[in-house]
Formats: sequence, structure tokens, C-alpha cells
Amino acid sequence: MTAIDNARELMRPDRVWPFLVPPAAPVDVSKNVLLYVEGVSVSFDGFKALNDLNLYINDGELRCLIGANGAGKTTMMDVITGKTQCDEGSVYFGQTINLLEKSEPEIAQLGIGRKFQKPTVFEAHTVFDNLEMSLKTAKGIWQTLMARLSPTEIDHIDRVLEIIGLKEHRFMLAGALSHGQKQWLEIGMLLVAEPRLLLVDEPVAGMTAEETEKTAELLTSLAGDHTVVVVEHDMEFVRSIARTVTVLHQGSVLAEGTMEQVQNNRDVIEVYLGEEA
Amino acid sequence: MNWLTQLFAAGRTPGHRVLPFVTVLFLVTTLASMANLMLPESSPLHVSTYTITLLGKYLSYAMLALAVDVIWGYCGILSLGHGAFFALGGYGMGMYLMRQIGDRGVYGNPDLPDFMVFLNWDSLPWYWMGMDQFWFAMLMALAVPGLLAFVFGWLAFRSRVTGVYLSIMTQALTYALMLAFFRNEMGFGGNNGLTDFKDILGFDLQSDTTRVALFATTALMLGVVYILSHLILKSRMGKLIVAIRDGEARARFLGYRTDLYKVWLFVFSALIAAMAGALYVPQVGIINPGEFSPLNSIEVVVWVAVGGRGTLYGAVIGALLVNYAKTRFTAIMPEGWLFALGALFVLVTLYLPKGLVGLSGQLAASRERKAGKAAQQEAHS
Amino acid sequence: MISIQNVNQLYGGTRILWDLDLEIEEGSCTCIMGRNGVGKTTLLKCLMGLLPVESGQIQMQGQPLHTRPAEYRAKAGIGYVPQGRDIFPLLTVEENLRIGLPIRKDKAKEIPEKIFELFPVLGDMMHRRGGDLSGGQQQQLAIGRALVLDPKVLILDEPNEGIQPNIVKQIGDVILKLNEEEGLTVILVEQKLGFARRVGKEFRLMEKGRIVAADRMDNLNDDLIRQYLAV
Amino acid sequence: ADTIKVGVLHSLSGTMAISETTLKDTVLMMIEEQNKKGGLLGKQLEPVVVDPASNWPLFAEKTRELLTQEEVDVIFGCWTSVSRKSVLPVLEELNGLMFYPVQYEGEESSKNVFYTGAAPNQQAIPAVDYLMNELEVERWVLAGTDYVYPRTTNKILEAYLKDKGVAAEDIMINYTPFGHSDWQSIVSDIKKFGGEGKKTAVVSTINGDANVPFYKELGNQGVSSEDIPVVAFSVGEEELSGIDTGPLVGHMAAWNYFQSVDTDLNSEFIQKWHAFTGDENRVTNDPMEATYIGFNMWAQAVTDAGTTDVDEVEQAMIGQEVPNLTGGTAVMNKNHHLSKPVLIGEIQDDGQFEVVWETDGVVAGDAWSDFLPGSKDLLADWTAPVKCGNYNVETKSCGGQAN
Amino acid sequence: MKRLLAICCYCLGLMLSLSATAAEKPLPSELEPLLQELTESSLSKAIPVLDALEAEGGEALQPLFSYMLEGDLYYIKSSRQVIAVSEEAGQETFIDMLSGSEIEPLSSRDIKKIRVNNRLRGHLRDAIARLQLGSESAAVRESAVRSLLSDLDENTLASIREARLNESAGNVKDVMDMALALYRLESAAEASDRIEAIAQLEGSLEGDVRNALNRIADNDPSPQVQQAAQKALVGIEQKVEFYAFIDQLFFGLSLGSVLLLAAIGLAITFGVMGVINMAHGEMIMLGAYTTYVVQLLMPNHIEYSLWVAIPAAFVVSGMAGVLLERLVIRHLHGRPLETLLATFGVSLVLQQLVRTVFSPLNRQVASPEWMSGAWEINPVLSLTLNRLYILAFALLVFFALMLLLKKSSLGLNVRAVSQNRDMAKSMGIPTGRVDALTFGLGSGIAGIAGVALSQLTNVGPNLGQSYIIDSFMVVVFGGVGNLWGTLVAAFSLGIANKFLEPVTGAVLASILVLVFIILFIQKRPKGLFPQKGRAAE
Ligand SMILES: Nc1ncnc2c1ncn2[C@@H]1O[C@H](COP(=O)(O)OP(=O)(O)OP(=O)(O)O)[C@@H](O)[C@H]1O
Ligand SMILES: Nc1ncnc2c1ncn2[C@@H]1O[C@H](COP(=O)(O)OP(=O)(O)OP(=O)(O)O)[C@@H](O)[C@H]1O
Ligand SMILES: [Mg+2]
Ligand SMILES: [Mg+2]
Repeated sequence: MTAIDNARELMRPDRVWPFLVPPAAPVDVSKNVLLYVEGVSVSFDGFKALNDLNLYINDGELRCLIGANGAGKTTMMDVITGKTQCDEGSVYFGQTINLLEKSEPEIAQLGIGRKFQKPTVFEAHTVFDNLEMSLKTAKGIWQTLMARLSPTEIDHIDRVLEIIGLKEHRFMLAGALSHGQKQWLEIGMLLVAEPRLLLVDEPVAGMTAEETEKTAELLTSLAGDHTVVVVEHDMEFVRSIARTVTVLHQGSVLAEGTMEQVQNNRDVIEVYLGEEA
Repeated sequence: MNWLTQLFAAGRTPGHRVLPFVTVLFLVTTLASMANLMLPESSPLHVSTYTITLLGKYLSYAMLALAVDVIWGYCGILSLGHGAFFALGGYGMGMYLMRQIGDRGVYGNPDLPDFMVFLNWDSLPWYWMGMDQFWFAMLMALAVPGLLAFVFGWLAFRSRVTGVYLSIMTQALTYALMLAFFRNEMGFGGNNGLTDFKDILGFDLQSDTTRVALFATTALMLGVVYILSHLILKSRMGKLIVAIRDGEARARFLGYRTDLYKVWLFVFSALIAAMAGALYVPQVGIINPGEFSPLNSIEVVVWVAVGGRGTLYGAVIGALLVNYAKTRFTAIMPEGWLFALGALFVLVTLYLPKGLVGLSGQLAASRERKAGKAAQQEAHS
Repeated sequence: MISIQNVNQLYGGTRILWDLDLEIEEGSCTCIMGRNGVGKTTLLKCLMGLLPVESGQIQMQGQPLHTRPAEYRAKAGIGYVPQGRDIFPLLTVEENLRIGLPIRKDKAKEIPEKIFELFPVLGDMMHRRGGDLSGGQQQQLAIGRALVLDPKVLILDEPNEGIQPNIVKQIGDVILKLNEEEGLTVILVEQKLGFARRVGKEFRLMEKGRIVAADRMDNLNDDLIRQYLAV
Repeated sequence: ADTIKVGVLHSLSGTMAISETTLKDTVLMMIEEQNKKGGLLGKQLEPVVVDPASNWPLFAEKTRELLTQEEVDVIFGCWTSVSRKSVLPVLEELNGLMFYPVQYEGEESSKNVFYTGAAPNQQAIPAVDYLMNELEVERWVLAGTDYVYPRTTNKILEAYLKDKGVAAEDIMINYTPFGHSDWQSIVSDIKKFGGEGKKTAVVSTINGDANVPFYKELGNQGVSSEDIPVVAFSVGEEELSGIDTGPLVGHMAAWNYFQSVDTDLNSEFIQKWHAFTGDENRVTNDPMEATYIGFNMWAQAVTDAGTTDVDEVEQAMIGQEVPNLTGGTAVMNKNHHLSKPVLIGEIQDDGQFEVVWETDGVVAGDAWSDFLPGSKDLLADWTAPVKCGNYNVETKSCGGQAN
Repeated sequence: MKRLLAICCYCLGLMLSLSATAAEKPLPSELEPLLQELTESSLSKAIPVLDALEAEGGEALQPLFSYMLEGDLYYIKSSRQVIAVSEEAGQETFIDMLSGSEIEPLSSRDIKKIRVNNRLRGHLRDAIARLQLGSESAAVRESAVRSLLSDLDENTLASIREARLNESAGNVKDVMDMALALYRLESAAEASDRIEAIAQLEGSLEGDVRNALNRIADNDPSPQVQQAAQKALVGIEQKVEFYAFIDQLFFGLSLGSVLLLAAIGLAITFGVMGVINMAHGEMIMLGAYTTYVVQLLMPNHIEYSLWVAIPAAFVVSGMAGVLLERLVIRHLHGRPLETLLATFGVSLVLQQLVRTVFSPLNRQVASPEWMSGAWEINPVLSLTLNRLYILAFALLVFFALMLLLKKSSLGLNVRAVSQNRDMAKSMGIPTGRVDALTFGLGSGIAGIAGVALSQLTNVGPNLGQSYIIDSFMVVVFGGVGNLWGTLVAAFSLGIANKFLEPVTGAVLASILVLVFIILFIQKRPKGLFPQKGRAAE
């Protein structure tokens, strides 16, 4: 009886065999801090892009990151996601996982998703396929080869399509989308992946005011279950979502605090906001 | 820019037309085989053994083209060295056939192939051991190229060698192998390679039935490989492969170990090529290091491009067509066939960016455009 | 200055621009607005000659442009700052700027100082590869690069995407200055209303490949915004 | 059929085109001439030219095409050994007839092939004899391209030299890949090897394109033919026509034919050749003579047999005699190889050879070398009662190839 | 460069002096019967006749010997009169040897060559050397002594001793002393004498000296002598090894220069423009054929033909490149892989075209006199002149190209176009012209490479094929888009190859180098000098 049940369970078409699923790496957030970036420095041919950067992101937080062009925001994300090797410093995900030892795919599988500054989507695939590939599933070769979309997954994708407003375009090739649409699609790819930590680089660039609002809502709603780090230059947008804001300058933290505090910080005004903002 | 749009227009998940393809393949094979075996030679419908052999050769080339297409058309890895896997597979089969000769060689030595007697080898080198067993030889014919592809791919893809660098490395690989196999010390017959085969699995290689059987086997294997490739490319794996082609970094950030995928596909493709090589050798009767020549590999890429890369049947059609053209041209215009072939390549790339199979799509697109224009004019009037 | 008449444009089979008409007056600063994907970038590319038009005419100061290649249009005095910046990634900042020198009317041999006054950061980054710069720095470089051409018309496609606020302001100042003091004609695609209002003198609203509203910036009211810019 | 079809199987493109096109032209010229004489058996000859494009499998395929589609009666073709090896099974399967006109490594005798070029004993051994006896050479460099012909030839020569008492350290063997173009180190090694006080000579089996850079390098490094003469087995007039021969004067080649040999038959042949190609400067060479001999022999055999049937022609071929272009007559032996004279010529600055030595009579081509352990006991004889290509005189039986 | 020229002149001088001394002085008439005999004797019997001639005629016979050596000696069939036929600038002059006067031109049917073979040539050379001991030019005297070193006998020694007495030039004296010592070494009865001779010979790199010492070291009856000889040999071997190293280095550099020349054009068309140009080899081939045609057009000025061929080849290949770009490649922008296919087709067509026009046979391209021979630094080290020139030429071409790309706007424009075509257009760069010019430039340089290669190897339809793979390898190894990388890659591959070759043989060396490249690229996936930065990822 139980054997049959077990067998039935094993053969369920909407699932990969349980023993094939890698055990979900437990992220130890006992100190309530999800991400530690400590003393990180990165230099390119002598140019210091990050300079002894320290940053702590709490679990479930929505953090805004601002800073002058070239301050090193993108580079920081590169370091976290394993794209760039740092010269010194340490980056921990939770208490135990050292991100510097991991490769990009491993980091992604840990649940760190990323949206690039310049939208990057798979241009020869449809919008739908783009989302399908981003699904949070086992990413091994065999699993991918055998993968079938389950109804729940399809529903999930549909929901996201709705959110990003590309429902009509689901079978359009991503390469044919306009700039803004690609931005949305990439956000959508983040959403379906349901990562623990979202690194969002300039999500509202090229969006209309209304879309910006929508994005703001979306990101706010994500916080809590997920941890979100947003980089953005649109102050209006930042203001609308920000709880804690960190200002980077020349590769290190210049100021950190509520929007209020940051906005009135002389240094920040001088190097970033400008007089009237 | 224009080509991008075209690509998009025709793109979407590539229809591989499995059913029509397999049907046609099956029909042609059966009909040709029957026409060869059953009809008397005088009959106008009789298919000569020459044609059968030719068809068999074309089909193994088609398989090779398929291998290149899988990796180039879908994953964007341009291998200019697939001939190496083809040739290694061929050598595997060749070694088996060589051992089958037994003491029927010119020197009548039961153990050593003629060329070894000839160069005073006194015993069989270790790597020839066991090659008289068909199953073992076939295992080796696949395992060696597969292993080579694995090691090469593992090294290259893990250190993220891409683009032309990869292409040139594959070329270097096959070139190095060519030089190595040309060396007589290697024990593979040097420049003369392996030839003078007598029989396979006890069947006389010269007999019509064996030839038909070889042809049919090739067709069968091509069909199997085709369907297999289709299934793989249709799965999420296939989508991912294309995704890796277009944005490998993005795929990595989605959590896919792209290097493993590439290695896997590279090995898969190498195995197809090796199998093609193993089927090719008994049909043409010789394997020599010339098959490793980088130019051969480039030619395969050209077949794929001519047929239309990124569609499985395109690769097959390309291989068949170019090789048929070559056979015809070398007979009708022996002095000028290179002109024709060269011109064909240039014209196809210029005017049929999606290859011959893209032609229908292109025609459709232009029809659409015309229709669009007409509609517009109507709207104006 | 520039007049676009009846322009149609297709990508593959899909029509993006539909019988589009647009007049730009000399010395004006026109802001083109519209939702994502309505065809703003496409329109600018057609104007620049980077996309072939299906039908229709483009004229600049009475001269037909639509038959001419892009390089001619650049020589004729159109400077283009594309969306996504399109910096030459492997050229240094200096080389990126130098590229435009040969077609300047005054045959200058050196990059005009003015550029560095406008964007001091470019001076600091002179010898770094364009592709290494951060997004915002690239944007400044792109504008600077277009200005090296000493253009009569400057086309900017969302120039503030990804730029820090004080520089956004600065870019606005620069555009205003160029437009008001030097009489440069400016065509600007912009999503951010605030910026558009500050800089633009005219606006054009686009929808589905057509210009659907055109007026002075002062007359851009909430109705229009709701109708054409809201989601 | 109302014509007799003659297949021409020479590469017209690819790497071998350089050598083989000439032979295609030669066959066409012979056919044209024969037709002028009224053809054979009252029928005209019809050439069928195909291009195997220097691609070995294609040789086999084209042979099959010639024999089954075109149904030719005879094939003249092949240059490289590998192409011949590739063609051989097809010829035997379909019982075709081929004439192979190039010097080769021997170790083969097929019922369906007639070898009109030199076997090793018709080129290499006499040349070494000449060097040893006339030039008193004591040290030997055996330089060759790494493929079967040089390997075998060198093997034979090594055995032969050792037989003659040459010490092992006085023999240097060197192999290079096809088309090798950078000879600096090797020539410098040869120079060193030859500079140690003993008279040294190079026996070259370097093939094709690699020769030009080799000789250029010799010239430039100042290795003159008096210091270290080179005797080559693959360099003929054709190859020399692509080299500035000034610095090469005095180096040698061993062949069965040289264009410079002054006989009436030869001048006539050269004249016809010039007329046929319309080029006064085209040279003739040894494989052309071999083609010439082969073609004439075949024509005679067909006439004798009264048919083009392969088996009958094959039997009629044996014992056929045809005048050589260099004087004397060539005889087809029972082993399908010819008896021919061997000449040694020195390169002149006009790109021709001056004959400096020749064998007293003709030398019979040996299918199986006497200097290789595996083939010492083998013998080819295509007449009854032996009728096989590899008869072992010890065991008194034919090898596996018997048919 | 100056040094080279000087050496060149020196060589030329040598040549001239050889033929110029063949002045038309009459021979003593008592030689007539001997001359007669010369025309009649077969090759093997000629040596005694020559000896007799030398003995009787002495120095006056030098021109006759020279003519004979060059194969210019004939006799008139009817009268058996010995004549010399010398050719200069297509003009044949006939000289009667006995009288030394010029005679009426004869038809080639009336005269017959006096045959020489290798053996006779060697003999003649020795004879000439003996006769030249009294030559006016010190250089000639020196080389005369040197060529006598290999077989010294009492006779020759006598002449050398005699010449030594009134020798003025120091270096000639040295060589003569060496000859004397060498002779003493092998013939002196006293061990002390021999040891003294060894001391005198110490450090000499002459091959004959080494051989003699080797013999002594092994066979001398006196152990002291043996020891001395061994010691001397050790010193010599050390030197020889050092020079052998230099030699190898030079071989490597020279192979590198060939690779560089072949690859440089590709570094532009492929490296900078991104066109996978499979027809690159055929551009080289066109250059080589241009050299051939130029030589056909100016048969009497082979010496200068190369100077004409270089620009001509540049233009021919360059034009071909421009055509190729305008007709084919222009339509393939943004499809780099497709350029591979189209250019592959073009390369097939070009090869066949050459086969049809020039026949599939190799064509003969002569080397001008100043490029033949070697620069003899010492008896164990001599650098071949053609390689030396080609090395210099390759570097010259490379730096000229660098300069062009640096100084003109072309360099910048090409890079801009290849990085972003649309944007380049928007910046007013005439992309079409830049493309055509650049492709033309790359192809033109390939053409120039063809001129150089025509001096080293075959000029035939397959010429290009043999270099295309190497060229790609070099460009990729160096790092696509980096000209310096191409330079370094070419030389390092050349040197690696040449240092491996003696150890492993030519074939294995090539294989090892290939394997090395494959492994190297794993370490540095973008070549030696990769394009860096964010964009290159
Ligand atoms: N691969 C690289 N090579 C050289 N320099 C680099 C590289 N990546 C980043 N940099 C430099 O590091 C600095 C920080 O860049 P980064 O992209 O992180 O800035 P950012 O804060 O994201 O700016 P923006 O807001 O403009 O996007 C810049 O000055 C940039 O030039
Ligand atoms: N290469 C292409 N192929 C096919 N369709 C395209 C292509 N580029 C753009 N499109 C389509 O053309 C339409 C207009 O695109 P365009 O880039 O001009 O929009 P936009 O108004 O600039 O939008 P955004 O504000 O997002 O930049 C979009 O709907 C897009 O789908
Ligand atoms: Mg950034
Ligand atoms: Mg846009």
C-alpha cells in the first residue's frame, strides 16, 4: 500500500524525483542579517572601483542604494554575484555561506537573483520561454532535459506575465521588445525565480512615471518575504520605496540612514543630489 | 540589423519537421534498397550499387552535418574540428575492419595488418588489442572521440574559451591530430591510412547486400540521431542551449552551469560525428589522416550553412545537396567545378542568409511584405 | 529645420511607424514622449538614417535626407545620442571623442575644451576605455561625443537614463544652454515629466507609431498625460 | 558500344593537381593520336575525365563511377600510393583495369593494375650504387617525407647500405611532414653531418611541394652539389620548372626517363607534347613516359587480344614490348611491372637533367623487395600456373590476396 | 642594414672577380692537343687531362677552368675547337679559348657542351683555388686557401708556403698559417711538433680543423698529443655550441618572421575588422603570382624585380581585397561567421582561377643575386641572406603598419566601425570607405607577404592554403585585435618550433606547438594580449 503510494509519489509528472533535487541550502540568518559585505576592495588596472566597502543587508529588508555614477554600485553587485573577483574583503550570505568561494551559477542557485543595469534577456526566445527558463527548479543537466512544465508553474508564469504587463506579448521574441519592455521582462525573470535576495540595478530607467510607480509598488510588496537591494538614480522613486538608504561614493559608503537623513546630508547633496533635489 | 529581424520573423522554437523527415528518409531507403536488390539490372528503375554506396556516404555526411548543426546552429559553438571526431570514429571502425582481414593480407600475417609487416613491426601495439571484437571496436570508436571531446570541452568551456578562440582551438586540435596520424610511428598506417577491407561481421563488404545493409543502417542511425536531437532540442534543455548561445552570462546568473551544458552537448555532438565516421568508413573503403584536415571540417560547416543552420533538416539537406553537387560537378565539369562550388557558397551566404531551407521563409516574408504594401495602398485610396 | 512627412517603417512584417508627420523648428527644443514601445527610438533612428524607411520623406532645411546615408546626415549637422549610449567600448574616452573631429566644419584638431567644461568627469577619465565607464559616465561621454561634431541639431534618446540627480540637472542645464545661448535645435525623447517640462519648449506625444498630440510644453495638461503617458 | 572508353582518373584540383594534370593531358594526347591512327579495333577511343580532387575516398568513388556508370574499358590514373590503395579494392571487385604511371614503394602486385613507373629497385638502388662507386660517398642522409614510399625506400636502402658495410652512425634518417616548408634546421643538420670529414650524400625522397623550399635552403646555406650532392627520386623536370635551378646545378635525380635524352622518338614525343599543349616551354617527365609506355602497351594488347575484355587484355599485356623514349624497349613482366633502364641525371641551370650515368641494360621491376624481411620470399607472377601477386616461394602458396 | 649591404657588395664582388678574371688572354698553343683530348674524353677520363692541363698551362688556364665549372665550355662539332659561350643580359658571346678572341656566333646545333659532373666540378674548384693563390684580391686568396683545407697534400702545401712568403694581408696569412699547422698536425713525425700545431689551431672553428683534431684525439700514437687535442676540442665545442644556439635562435626568428608576414594582414582583416577571412591565403598567393608576373615582364632585371613586385603585389592583392569587400563582405556585416563561408567560397574560386590562368604547376620565381647566399660570420655560423632580409622586411612592414594605424585616422575609424557600425555612421565615419580601405590594406599586406614567401617556397595554387591555418593560429594566440600580440605570437611560435625541432623532429615539434597553444588558450582564453575591460566580456 505505502509502497504503491510511494511509487505513485515517485512518478508524479509535475515533479523531479526528490533524490535528484539538490538539498536546498539553508541560509543561516540567525543574526537577522542576510548579506555581509565586509572590507571589499576591487581595482581595475590600478583604478579602485570599490574601496574597503562595508554593507550589511538585513533579512527581508528593502534597501536602496544610491551614489554617483561610477561609485561602484554595479561593481558591488558584480562581486556579490560572483562576476567580478574582489581583491580583498569577504562576502557572506547568511552566517555561513562564503560567496567568494562560489561560482556564478552556484550563487544564483543559492537564491540570489539579479537584474542587470542594461536589460539582458534571451533575444531569440519568446517572452514565455525566457520566464520558463528562469523558474526556480533544479538546474542540472538531466533535470533540464526531462523537465516538463507543471500547471502550477504555468500559472505562476502567467501571473508574472500579468504583473509585468507582457501578457499579450508572451509569444513574442524577446529581441523584438522595446527597451522598457525588456526591463520589465527582466524583472519578470527575477520574479519567477523567487530568489531570497534580489539585486535590482536601475529598474525604472526608461519607464514612464506610471510604470515607475507600479515598479515601486511591486518592489515594496516583495520586501518581507524577499530581501531587495535596489540601485536607482530616480530620487522620486527612491523616496517612494525607501526605508533605509545607503549612499556609496568612490567605492565606499558615504552615508546611510533614512531618506530624510540622507537627503539632508551635506556630503550627499554635494556629490550626488545637487542643490535643489 | 536586418538579419536579426529576419531571424526573429522566421524563428521561434524551430520546427524540426520530424515526421516528414523520418518518413521521407524511411521511404527513400526502403525503395532504393529494394530497387537495388529486387529489380534486375536491366530495369530502368534499378538503383545501382554505385548509387547505393553514394547515398550511404551522403547520409553519413549528413549525420556529420547534423552533429555540427546541433552544436553550432543551436549553441553557437563553431567547431572547425568536427572532422577529428568523425575521423576518430572512422579509425575505430577501420581498425576493426583491418583486423577482420586476418591472414588474407598480402603478407598473409594473421595478426599484423599489412602496413605493420611492411614497416617491420613485430607485434601488435597495445591500442590495437581487442579491436578484432566488433562490440569493443565500436565502443572504442565512440568512446575515444567522446572522451577527447569531453576533455577538450571540459578544459575549454570551463576556462570560458569562446567564439573564434574556440573555433581556432578546435581547428588546432584536428590539425594536430592530422599531423600525428600522418606519422607512421603512430601505428595507424600513416598517410596511406587503413584500407583494403574485406568484410564486416563476416559479410563480404563488396557484396550488394552488405552495401545495401550498410546504407540502410546509416539511414536508420541518421533517423535515430535526428529524432534524438529533436527531442533534446525541443526540451527545456534545448531552449537553454539556445539561451546559452545568445546570452551565456545571463544563463549563468539564472543558476545554470553553462559550461557543463556545453561540454555535454559537445560530447553528444562528437558522438554523432564519431558514429557518422564509423558508418562512413566501410562504405568508402578507406580512412586516412586526410580526414582530419581542417579544410574538411570547414567544409562541413559550409554544408550546414548552405542547408540552413539552426534547423536539423537544413543541415541534412545541405550535406546531401552540396555533396551531390560535388559528385555531379566533378564528373561534368572536372576543370571548373571549384568555380561552381565556390560561387554556390558565396551566393548562398549572400542571398540566403538562412540557407536553402530559409528560402521558403524568405519567400513568405517577401509575400507578406507585398501584401502589407497592397493593404497600405488600399488604405490610402 | 527638420520635417518628416508620411514616414512608415516596418520591422520584418510589423509596422512600427504609421504615416508619421513631424515638424521641428530651428532653435526649438522638442520633447517626444510616449509609452514604452510606441516607436520613439525607431523614429529617431529613421531620422538618423540607421533604419531604412519604408516610405515617406525626411527633409532638413529643405534638403531631402531620406535618400542619404547616416554619415551624410552626421556631416549635415545632426548629432545623435542613442538610447543605451552605444559608446565604442574598446576605445578610450579620448578616442571616443576624437572620432567626430574630422567632420567638424572648423577642422579642429583637438577636442574642444567646452566638452570638458560641460562634463569634467570626461577629463579625468580621458585614457580609460569607454566600455569600462559606469553607466552614467558613459551617458555623459555619449553627449560629449555628439557635441564634438558641432551639430546643428542634437538628438537625445532618453539621456537621463541611469544618471545621478545632480548630473541630470547639469545635463538639463547644458541642453538649455546650448539651445538658448547657441541656438542648437534639440530633439529629446524623455520619460521623466519633470525634466521634460524643465527643458522642453515643445512636446509631441506618440502613440502606436503616430504623433497624436503636439503643442507648446506649457500646454501639456493632465488630460493628455493620462491619455497618452499613463499605463 | 561503338567507342572504347578510357577513364582518366587524375586529380585536377587540390594538392595533387600540380602533378596529376600533366598526366591527364598526356593521356588525352595519346588518345587523340591513337584516334588519328584509326582508333583501336576499328573503334574510336573516348576519354572520360573525372576529378577525384586529391581526396582519397573520392578516388574509390570515382573509380566505381567510371567502371559501373561510364563502363570504361581501362583507367589511367592515380599518383599517390594512398589513392592507388583506395582504388584497388574497387578495381578488384569490379574487375577493372588500371595503369599506374608513377614510381612507388613496390610491395604490391594486383591482377587489375599495371605498374609502369619505377619500383624501388629501378630507382633507389642504382642511384645509391652510383653514389657509392662513382662519387665515393661514405655517409648517407636519407631524407624523406613521412609516408609509405619514402619509408619503404629508406628501409630498403638502409638494409642495402648496411649490407655494403656502411656503419649505422654514417646513416642519418630524417622525415618531414607533407609540404614542409621550413628547412633551415634540417639543412643545417645535414651540413653538420656532412662536415665531419667523410664524403656525404643526401638521398631524397622528399615529395612534391616540399622540394622547392628544400633546394632553396640548400642553395642559400651554401651546400653545393660538390660538397653534399642530393639525389632525388621525386624531382623531375616538372618540379624543377618551378624552381630557379641556378644554385642546384649538379644535384641529381634517378629516373627511367629524362627529357634531355637525345633520341628521335623522344624529340618526336616532345614535339607532339608542345603541339598538344600549345606551350613550347612545357616539359616532359618520367611519369609521362610511363603513361606513354602504358598506353601503347595497352593499345597493343587490345589489338592482340582483339577485345577490351579485362581478363584477356591482362593476359595479352604480359610480355608486351614497347620502345622506350630513351632508347631500347620496355617489357611488361609477369609481375605487372616493367623492365626499364635506369638513368641518373644532374640538374642543369636550364632546369633539365644531364645524364651522367645509366645502367648497362634494363632493370626488371621488383614487386617485392629483396631487402625487406617480410617480402624477401614473395614473388608476383600473373601467368599460369602461379597466377597470383604474392606467391611465397618458401611455403609455395599465395597469400590471402589470392584470386 | 648597412652591414648587410656591405656583405652583399662583398659577395657580388667575389662573383664578379671570378668571372672577370676570365680575361681573354690567349693560351699557349702547345695546349692544343690536350684541349682536343678534353673534348674526346668521357667524364671519367677527364681528370688526368685536367691535371695535365694545369701542370702545363698554369695560371693561364684559370678562365678555361672557370668556364668549364660554370658549364659554359663547348666545342665545335666539326673542328673540335674549344670555345666558351658566355651570356650576359640575353646576349651570347662566343670566345675561342685557344686564341682568346671572340668569334662569330654559332648555332646551338653546331656546338656541343663539354660535360662536367660533380666530381669534375670538385676537381676544377680545387684547381682554380690553387691557381688563385696568386690572385690580386685578398678575399679571393683567402677563400682559395680555405677551399684547399679539406685535402692538403705536399703539392698544395708547397704552393701555400710559397704564397705565404709574399703574402701581405694579415687575415690571409692567418688562414695560411692554419693550413700549414693543420698539415703539420697530421704529418709531423714529432709529438712535440704536433702539440705545437694543436696549440696553434686552438679555438679555430674551421670544420677541417675539428675533424683533424678529432682524428688525432682518437688515433694519435702519443697520449700527450691525444690529450692536447682533446683539450683543444673541448674549447672548440663550447664555442660551437654557443654559435649553434645563436643559429637556432635565428632559425626561430626567421620562421617567426614568415609567420608574422603571413599573419599581419589577417590581424587587420580578422583581428580588427572581425571578418573571418578564409581567402587570406589566396591574397598571399596573388602577391606571389604578381612577383612571378613582374619577373616575366622584366626578364633582364631580376635584380630589381622585387622592388617593383612589392608595390605591384600590394596593389593587386589590395584591389582584390577591395573588390571582395565591396562585392561580398559588405553584405555580411554583423554576420561574422557567414563571412567564413563566403570567403571560403571565394578562396576556392581564386585557387581555381589561378589554376586556369597559370596552370596548376608551380611557377618559377628567381631570387635576385643579392638575396642568395649567406652571411658567413664564422665557419659554424652563417645566416642566410634571404631569411635575414625577410626578417628585416617583416619588421619593417609591421612597424610601417603600426605607424599608419596610429597616425592616420584610419586606425581609429576602423576600430570604431568594427565596434559599433551604426554609431560610427552616426559620427560621420564613411563606413563603406573605411571598410573597403581597411580590407584592401589587410589584403595588400598579404600580397606583400606573398612577395616574400615567393623567395622561400613554391609559387603555386596551394601556396595560400599552407599558411592560412598558421596565420589564424598566430592571430588568435596573440589575442584578436592586438597587433603587438601578433608580433609576439609569431616570434614565440617560430622560436618554440625551432628549439623543439632538433629534439623531437619536425612533425612532433609542430604537434607539440599546437598542443601548447591549445593548453595556453585554456589559461588565457583571449590570447597573449587580451582585450580587456567590461565590454570584452
Ligand atoms: N571591468 C572593468 N574594467 C575597468 N574599470 C571598471 C570595470 N568595471 C567597472 N569599472 C570602473 O569602476 C567604477 C565603478 O563602476 P560601476 O559600474 O560599479 O559604477 P555604478 O556605481 O554602477 O555607476 P552608475 O550609476 O553610473 O551605473 C567605474 O569608474 C568604472 O569605470
Ligand atoms: N529589432 C527589432 N525587431 C522587431 N521589432 C522591434 C525591434 N526593435 C524594436 N521593435 C519594436 O518596435 C516597437 C517600437 O520600439 P522602440 O524602441 O522605437 O520603442 P520606444 O518608443 O523607444 O520605447 P522605449 O520607451 O521603451 O524605449 C516596439 O514595440 C518593439 O517591439
Ligand atoms: Mg551601475
Ligand atoms: Mg526607446
